[in-house]
Order: sequence, then C-alpha cells, then structure tokens
Amino acid sequence: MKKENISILLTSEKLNIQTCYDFVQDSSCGGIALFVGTVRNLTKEKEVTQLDFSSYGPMAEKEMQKIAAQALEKFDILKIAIHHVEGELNIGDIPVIIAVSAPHRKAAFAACQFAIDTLKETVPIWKKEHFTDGEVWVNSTP
Amino acid sequence: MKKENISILLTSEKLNIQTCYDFVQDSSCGGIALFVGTVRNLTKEKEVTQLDFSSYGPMAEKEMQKIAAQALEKFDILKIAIHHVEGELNIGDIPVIIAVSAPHRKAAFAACQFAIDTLKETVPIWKKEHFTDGEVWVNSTP
Amino acid sequence: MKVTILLFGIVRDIVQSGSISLESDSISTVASLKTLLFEKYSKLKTYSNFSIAVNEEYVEDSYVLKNNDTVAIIPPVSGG
Amino acid sequence: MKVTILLFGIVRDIVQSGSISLESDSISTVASLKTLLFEKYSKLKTYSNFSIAVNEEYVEDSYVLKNNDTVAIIPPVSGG
Repeated sequence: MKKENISILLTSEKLNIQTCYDFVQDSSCGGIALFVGTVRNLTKEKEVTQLDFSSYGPMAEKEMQKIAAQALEKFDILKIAIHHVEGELNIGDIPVIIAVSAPHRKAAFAACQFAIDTLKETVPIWKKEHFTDGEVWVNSTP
Repeated sequence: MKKENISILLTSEKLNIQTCYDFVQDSSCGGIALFVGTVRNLTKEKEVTQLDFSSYGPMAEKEMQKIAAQALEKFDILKIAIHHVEGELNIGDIPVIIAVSAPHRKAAFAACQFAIDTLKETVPIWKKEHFTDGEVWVNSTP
Repeated sequence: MKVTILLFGIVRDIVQSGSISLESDSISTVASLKTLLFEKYSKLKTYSNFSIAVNEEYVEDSYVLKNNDTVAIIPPVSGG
Repeated sequence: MKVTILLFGIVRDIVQSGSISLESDSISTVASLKTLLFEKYSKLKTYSNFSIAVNEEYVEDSYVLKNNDTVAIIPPVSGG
C-alpha cells in the first residue's frame, strides 16, 4: 500500500468530480468507479432546506485514510480518492465523492461500495438537517 | 419508465463525465454511481498503442436504450446515462461512461454494474487493439 | 428472396467487405441463410461463432426471413 | 488525572459546549470516565448511544486513560 495512491480531503470548499477522477486515472487501469453523494430534498417526507456537516476534523481525516488503506489491501485496485465536505450545503450539493481505479471494473465497484459504506459507519462527521419547521441530527434519535 | 430519464449517446466526440453527471443529477436522489471505462496500456502483457471502436450504430443505440430501460425497471433508480465512443482512442481515453442516480446508493451501484456488464455482452460495438507488432479484434479468437 | 447482409469486426475483415447482397430461393430461416453463406464464403467457417440480427434486433436461427430484410452478422462484441 | 473531552453533534447540543475539562482521581478506564460524565452531566443519560475516541482513535470501555488524554464523545456518525 503506497500513500501516493491515496487522496484524502476534508474541506469547506466545493468538491470536484474531475479532480477525483484525475487523481485515480492511470494508464494501467481499465475502469474507474465513482460514487457521488448528493443532498436530497426529502427525508421521510419532510422537506430539507439545508444541511450542515460538522466533523472531528483530525480524526475524520485519519479514519478516511484508514478506509483508503483497507480498500487498497482488500481489493485489487490502483488508486482511491475520498473527498468530503464540511459546513453548509444546499439541495443538490455534493457532500462526498469516492473514486477508485482498478485494472478490472469488478474490484473498482467493490472497493467504491466498501469505502462509502465504511465511511458512513466510522468517519466522525455529523449531518444536521434543517427543515422548514426545525432541525435534526441525522441518525441521532435518542 | 420514462424516456426523459434516459440519455443514450454513441459518438466520435470525446465523452464528458460532467455531462453524464448533470443529466442524472436530481434533487430527489441521494447518490450517483458512475463507471468510466479507460483504455489500458496492457492486455495480456502486450503494449496497446491504439484502439479502434467500430459499431453497428443504429442497433448499438437501440441495445443501449434497452439496457437503460431494463435498469429503470429492475432497480429503484431515477435516471441513467450510457455514453459510448466510436472511432480511434489512445491510452487513457474514455470509451464508455455510465451514470446512474437513485434515492439510495445501493440501487445506483447495482444498476451501474448491470448496465456495464450487459453493455459488454449485447451492444454491437467492436474493439480492435493495435500493438507494436500487429492488431487484434478483442474477444474474437477464431 | 433477397436480403442485405451487414458484416462487422473480424467477420468484415475475413470477408473483406462491409455489406453483401444475397438473392436465392433457398433462403427461408436464418439457419438456411447461414448454410448459404458458408457455401459462398467458405472463409466464414473459420469463424462461425457469431450472432445474427435482423432489422437491428437479435434473432434465433429459427427466425423466418422476409424479402428485403437487413441481416447483420454480429461477432462477439467488445465494447465498453 | 485530567482529561479534555470533546463533544460533537447531538451531544454538543445536549451539553451546550464543544469541550469540557475533567479532573478527578476516580478516572481510570473509559468506563469510569463515562460514569463520572453521567453524574456531572445528567442530560447525557438521555443520549448514551455514543462511542469514545481517545487521541483520535476509537477505543473500548476497558481502555485505560492517561493524564492529559483527549477524549472525544462520538454520537452515531452521519457523514456521506
């Protein structure tokens, strides 16, 4: 596992799909799988007006790095980028992009799914949804 | 299944990831899965110098349309784009892009994999690989 | 009956033509057309692993052809 | 022993602070710290479904704390 095959980003800037693609693209790979999260306007029939992502920054970056390293170990892939936003987002904005390149597409898809599934379980980032009538921390019904 | 949720393109122009993303993106979707094929420089240890894609154009477009329609029926997805190139490509160029949006990511991934797997089985497009010492129609060992 | 036959990929290279026209009373099903083709273009026997499409749809060997159908010989595809 | 405790998400809202400092001789493991926290911040009992990280790594309740450790209370994450 080589560190130069991993791109981790936690930023308050807009995420860029082409940046992730360009990082993982390589002449030895036959396929690139990408996952792009987008802010939905409906969660359980309530209209989301805005989202806030807050994070435990240093730990979030470490956990994203771990996921990338695990993906490179578990799957026959070449490079992986995991980029996540913090701060305020609106409907249609992109909270997360994951890009994976591999010699063969099956490994690229598997690693991309593994990365987003694991990110949603382990990376200390929290999403607060704002509705017209209030707000809620997602996943946090006490 | 609505036709306006399908974008099919067979072109000799360069493919564009953002175009596919923009087509499928929708405020009701939470995730977009993309697959981007890229031309590899190695097939069974031989260096590929160039690729030619030729197609049975009208039928290829029909088959791509069928795959998109099947994906919309089989999976809980919103929109799908299937774009493919014909003509000459070089190492690193993009022969195919598939983009799928869905309320939930699992369906987006499944539909994207279904589409590329099926495309590689049914769509009448043929790839000729040029090596330094000859050329070969891929998949066509007589 | 007369049919137009489109050739692609390796089959086009073998026959050295992109399109041929066949007129014969012995054409009825796709299977009968194949027999005729192998007689006229014996090189095709070296590469018989192809599918057939009629008017841009895949068909089986039992498919019954009509006059002026456009038949396509589809060697194993390799797009993507 | 003294530890700094970082709060995030819903827990930060409950305690109405992003960071608290705790000094006590009864702190040893993460479990003992939790007991102390629930005593001092009884509102936390309404939301006890959180994980603990020490110095930016997830740990179990049996983890033994050291002086000046940075402890983070991690409610269920919801990134992505």
